[in-house]
Amino acid sequence: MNGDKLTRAFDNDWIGPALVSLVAIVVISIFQPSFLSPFNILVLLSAIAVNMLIALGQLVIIAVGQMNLALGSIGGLVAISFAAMMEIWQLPPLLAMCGGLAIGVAAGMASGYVIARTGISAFIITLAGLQIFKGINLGITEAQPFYGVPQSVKDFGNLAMAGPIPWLVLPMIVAGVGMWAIFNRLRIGRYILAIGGNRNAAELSGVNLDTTVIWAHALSGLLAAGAGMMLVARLQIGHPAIGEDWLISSFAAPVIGGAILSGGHVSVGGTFFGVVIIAIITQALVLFAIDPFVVQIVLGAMILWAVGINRLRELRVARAKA
Amino acid sequence: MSAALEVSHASKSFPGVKALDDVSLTLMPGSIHALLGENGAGKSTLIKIITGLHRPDQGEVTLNGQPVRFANPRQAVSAGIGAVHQERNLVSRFSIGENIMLERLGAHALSVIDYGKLHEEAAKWLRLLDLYIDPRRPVSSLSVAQMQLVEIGKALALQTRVLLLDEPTASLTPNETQVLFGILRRLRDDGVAIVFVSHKLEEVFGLCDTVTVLRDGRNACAAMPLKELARTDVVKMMIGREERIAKRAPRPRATTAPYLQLKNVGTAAGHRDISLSIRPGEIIGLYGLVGAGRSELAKAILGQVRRTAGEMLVNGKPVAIASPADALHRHGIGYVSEDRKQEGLILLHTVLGNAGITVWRSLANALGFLRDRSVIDRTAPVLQQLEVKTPSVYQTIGNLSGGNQQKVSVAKWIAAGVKLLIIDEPTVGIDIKTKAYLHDLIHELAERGTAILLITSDMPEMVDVADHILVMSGFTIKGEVENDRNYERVSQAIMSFIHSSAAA
Amino acid sequence: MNSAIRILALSAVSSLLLAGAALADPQTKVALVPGGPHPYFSAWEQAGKDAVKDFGIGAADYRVPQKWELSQQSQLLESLLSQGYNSFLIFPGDAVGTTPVVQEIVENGGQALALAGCLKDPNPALFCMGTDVANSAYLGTKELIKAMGGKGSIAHFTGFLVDPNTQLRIDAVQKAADETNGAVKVIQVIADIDAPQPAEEKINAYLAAHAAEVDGIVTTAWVPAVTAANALRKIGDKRIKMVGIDHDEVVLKAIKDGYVNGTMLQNPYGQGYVGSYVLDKLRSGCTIKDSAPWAKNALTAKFVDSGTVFVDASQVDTYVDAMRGITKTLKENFDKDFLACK
Amino acid sequence: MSIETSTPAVPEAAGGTSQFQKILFSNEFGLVVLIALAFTAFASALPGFSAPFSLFAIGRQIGIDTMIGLAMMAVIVTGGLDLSVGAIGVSAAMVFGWLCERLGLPLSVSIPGAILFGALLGAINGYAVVRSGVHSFIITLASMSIFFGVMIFLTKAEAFRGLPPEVAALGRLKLGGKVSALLAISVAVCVALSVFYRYTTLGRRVLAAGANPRAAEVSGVRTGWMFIACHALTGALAALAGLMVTARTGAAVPSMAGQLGQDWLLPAFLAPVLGGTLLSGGRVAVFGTLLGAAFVNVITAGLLQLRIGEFWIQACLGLMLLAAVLADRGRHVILRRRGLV
Repeated sequence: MNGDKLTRAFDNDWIGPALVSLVAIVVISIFQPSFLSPFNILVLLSAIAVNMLIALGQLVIIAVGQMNLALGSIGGLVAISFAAMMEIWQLPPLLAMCGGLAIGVAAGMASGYVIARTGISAFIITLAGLQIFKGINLGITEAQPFYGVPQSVKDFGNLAMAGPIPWLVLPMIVAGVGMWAIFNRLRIGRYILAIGGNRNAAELSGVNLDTTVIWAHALSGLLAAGAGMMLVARLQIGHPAIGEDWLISSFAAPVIGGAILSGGHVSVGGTFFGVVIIAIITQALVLFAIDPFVVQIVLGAMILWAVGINRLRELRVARAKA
Repeated sequence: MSAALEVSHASKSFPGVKALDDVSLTLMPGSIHALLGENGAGKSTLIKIITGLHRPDQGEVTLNGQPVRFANPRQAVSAGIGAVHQERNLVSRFSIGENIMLERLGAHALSVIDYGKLHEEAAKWLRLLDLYIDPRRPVSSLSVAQMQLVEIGKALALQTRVLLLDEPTASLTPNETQVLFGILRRLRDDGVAIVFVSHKLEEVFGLCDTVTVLRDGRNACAAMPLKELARTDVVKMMIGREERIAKRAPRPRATTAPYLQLKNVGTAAGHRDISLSIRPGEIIGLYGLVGAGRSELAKAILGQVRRTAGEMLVNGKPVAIASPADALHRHGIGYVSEDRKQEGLILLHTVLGNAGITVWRSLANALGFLRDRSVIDRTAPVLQQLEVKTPSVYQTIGNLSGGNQQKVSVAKWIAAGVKLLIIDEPTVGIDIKTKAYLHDLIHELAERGTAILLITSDMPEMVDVADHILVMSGFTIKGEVENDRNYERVSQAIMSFIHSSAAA
Repeated sequence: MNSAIRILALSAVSSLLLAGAALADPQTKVALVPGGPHPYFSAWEQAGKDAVKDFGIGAADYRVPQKWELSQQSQLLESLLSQGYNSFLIFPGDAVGTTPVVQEIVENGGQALALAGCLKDPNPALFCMGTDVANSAYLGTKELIKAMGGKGSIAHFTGFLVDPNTQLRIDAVQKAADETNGAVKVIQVIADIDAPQPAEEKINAYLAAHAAEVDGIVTTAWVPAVTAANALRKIGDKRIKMVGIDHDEVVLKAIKDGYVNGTMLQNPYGQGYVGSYVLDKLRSGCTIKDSAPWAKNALTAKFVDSGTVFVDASQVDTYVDAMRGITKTLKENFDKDFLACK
Repeated sequence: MSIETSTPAVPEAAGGTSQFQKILFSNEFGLVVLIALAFTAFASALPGFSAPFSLFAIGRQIGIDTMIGLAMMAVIVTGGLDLSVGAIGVSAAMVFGWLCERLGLPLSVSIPGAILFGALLGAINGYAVVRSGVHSFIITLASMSIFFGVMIFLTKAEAFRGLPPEVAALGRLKLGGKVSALLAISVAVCVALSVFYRYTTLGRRVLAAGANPRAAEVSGVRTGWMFIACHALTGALAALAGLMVTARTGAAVPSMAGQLGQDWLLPAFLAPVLGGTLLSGGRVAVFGTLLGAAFVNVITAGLLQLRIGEFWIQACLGLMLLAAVLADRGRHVILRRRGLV
């Protein structure tokens, strides 16, 4: 196909964050040469792999013009269920994984269904969902982690596939390519973006709003489940606290990657480099022994900065057309 | 052959107002049918019925002879009734082709989209509309005219046989309008039935075959061929002749110093060289059709629209009003909004809460405390004088009739003792009795020395109430008419100003 | 309708009067309450059950707050007091923040002692029993320095800053290093990582960058010990020496495989078992001797060391006997020196 | 009515029946019944539940949750929300600790200082929301992590433990032998707020701006400043809540509201929404928030003491929030059907 298809595939949102992460890598490796050591790359890529699924989980909800506060607690619930299935019911890892993904999708569909049917703002429903799923998590684990994670799962979470590339990168690639395909090639992805872009136009064009919103939340649940189980593998423990700190980074990466919060425009590539930037900054702060909580300040500032830029871009487009 | 679309004896009423009363419209295939009518004539309600947003209380809608009942707009679209509204119904970040083919992206949720075939198919429709643009381009990069054509293309792709265009030429350049008309004529020849809704009479006469005019929710005429009508006949039908000729004597032009003066004012909304002055006790009328820029001018006076040129004087002193709060508390200027539900009132709150909103600040004691008692003392006399019928001042205002609501939205400014009151379309959707009552009230206010700027497109109301009339069109003042209450003369003078400007 | 409201109000008041007397329960009911969910305290549950079996205590229940959060622990303690528990073994969520709720327990006829972590004086607890964390950290660092051949640089991974013991451990490790007057330096202290996710991120990130400059690792908190042991196994060259803490099977296995030189055992089981015993005794007539030989630490003047022992590869299979031995001597000391019973 | 004219005067008070009926179906009455039922049920099942200490402890927690609920209510009035309530509360408490301990200022200075600091942070949120036009969810999501991050960075996550003894004493203070001083403070603030919303011009203008910003703006209300005032009030009330938690624990601890202050999100929404505050803005239920907090805490205390309910409390509270929100939607639909909204 001609050039147009190419430019459309690589929308220009990812170029900015890509450059920033490149510069960051170069600068840091100058001050700290061990930044590029194989072991460090392994650790960095593992963090990026997990956070990419978390960011994609929020991205698919931002695309439909909503927000998902329950992302973390769905991830946590799936994490402990995954570990429990392996420890208590002695299920083989693959079967437990399918069980985990099913739980994630079910939880996502439940909140999607309530949001779609009642028309109540996604914020409040997913806030209630956050508490309910976290409550179920605590009810099952009574705040005690599950230790019975089989060695095969532990290896998947920590060993390298080739050189410094960890196995965890596999699910990231599958999820990244999968979501890119959904957003750019599958009908459900275009319908999700259509609702986010112009809800009324979508409705008039025969897009079934309710089912599409439920689909979006199901995908979000699936991705949260994936991230939760990847963390169980990496931490080698089914810990009830998994997912508690996902909220901020799940918004920061997509927004840095050029996603429009009112919905309708997302960039999987941009989100990936958003995740890379956050991972680099988090690690840099540890390397330079800066207070770890500075990350929170930086993330908050980056959200405001990215939102501000998107807002300016919208105003410029609006003014150009008026 | 049977009518493509027929609305027969439709009636529709909302709480407090009867929007449509026994209205009919027949639309023959292969014809362009104009739908005309002033604000509040029920035009928008009829459009909503045709496009399936509302259902008529009585009467029925038939499509190609069969009666239909649309639960939602989607059903109307799939039944072949396409519509191009003012607000764009396109997904701006999608490509042109994808917008056109949004209906048929794929059989089921997970089907892969073949963009090659999709854009080829879309290009076919674009060529039909002489729009030679790459269908891959995102809609956000198009001009308004091009977007409109894409929407028409989208309707055609859905095998639309009935196409409704609502004010399509509002933001088009003259030659873009001609391009659009050429396409509409070609569609008409292909047998598509088109409903053309516009305020520009010269466009209607240039393009349409038949016309339906609505006034006060009823048919002024139904599907009359335009060939048999002159422009003035249509205008007469639109603005109607009020039997009750004004009984008020014309009032001599007051000679006191003007309270508000605008000197060749220009605004960001597009006003150019606006000059007017309003004296205390005087009622200045601002007549114009929808889109003439009258409400925007009012907003400019209140500081909600940025003033880019000229000067504004209050009591002879130049002022810069930053916000409605500034206008009210510093200069005593009030504004009765045309959009009662959104901008006029707070439906959730009580009558007292709405009537007193403008006086809270002045009634509060040093500490900012304020008891209902002092608010009631200030507002009850005004509510009583306006005969507002409400079970109590604590009644939620949303439960009151349209007429009573409008009385309260005027009462709050009277209670505030404003020196200049701008009233925008005061009697839209109001019953006849209350309408007459409001006219008397406006006169009474003027008698008591309040300067009034009356914005309306209801000709009889203008002639009955205003002392001096400014005619506005296309964001500029076209001319002034002294009001000697002679309906015939004054309405002709106004009409000539409006049409002269349009033709120029 | 009004009458219905009146009936409801009356029934509420009457139940109030009726239940007033529930609190004075003759039987000893002990509650073992940690600061939040953490593997270290799981031994308390078994200790409580054994104490009930061995000493015929009314009840000795292990109750865990849902989160490592001060108000959660306070809310649980208040609830337990209302449920009729009259004796409390508490790991303070905060050296000062837990004092008010202990004050309320004492004011309402209960008794409490700080376990495995101390409250800052003055405080209403009877006394504080736990590992002499400073001494344990000091001994552990000494062992590490010995294993490192007396020179090099140490990284210290420790627990929550909110945990009263953390600061004591940081100072103790620094003291041990200073005694080598320069030969051994503490080049990095990473705190606030006593949970799997932060531990994983911070320790791996640090080792990834600084493994070359580090010769020895001392960990004075359960989870960092496990994560560091796994990290050293991943690096695999056994160059970096490490002394861990507590008895997680990952750490013990790493000791066997030679990746970790040894671990400083604490005695959570003994703390829970002997603590329940002492509280039961105090409710059945015994009192604390004025001449009790209290030890002292940075937080409190009434401290009892529940014992610590360094376990290296040789004793790693027999560490359970060592712990049981310490518990037995601890109980005997209490009977002999601390309790005066009629 | 002084002016005797022919037309009938507009009656002021509503007719007899509808006034009582209004109370009967009001949210507050429903909560009172629920609280009474739950209390008697738990009191009969659990001997220790209605003991003086238990009531005191529940009362104190009600006081704290009410204050957190009031803080969120003050911004829900504008139709927006504030995720940084917890972060502001903790930051204000740490500033209080810094003023008392590090600078040694008397309580009479450090308490108002902390509250003003909270109001300042709230005002910053408000200004950012009004100026940027971006939804308050995103602005306060970002400010949540910025405020918390800066606080932790400056305090090095160290708690202030050397506070004057009066602070911890206040936390344990029993007024009249049974009622916790913190609950009394919250009730007093409720009274003040209901007077504010009902009897001051600022309060009425805030309600008007929240119910219909465009109509209020055209009627001479500076809606921009009203929203900033609401966010500032939220900040001040959050600071007060932070001080109450500090009084309860006797120390200003950075983790009092959990990671980034997110632990406060549930009580912050649960109490006002249960109490009848409309999420779409324009209507407050001040005492409803108090009753909402009371209902939540009676249930929580009961489940905690029932042993079986211990770990299922959070799930139960989540379901309660969902039920309250569905009820709020139901109420909204009724209002719309009667053309009120």
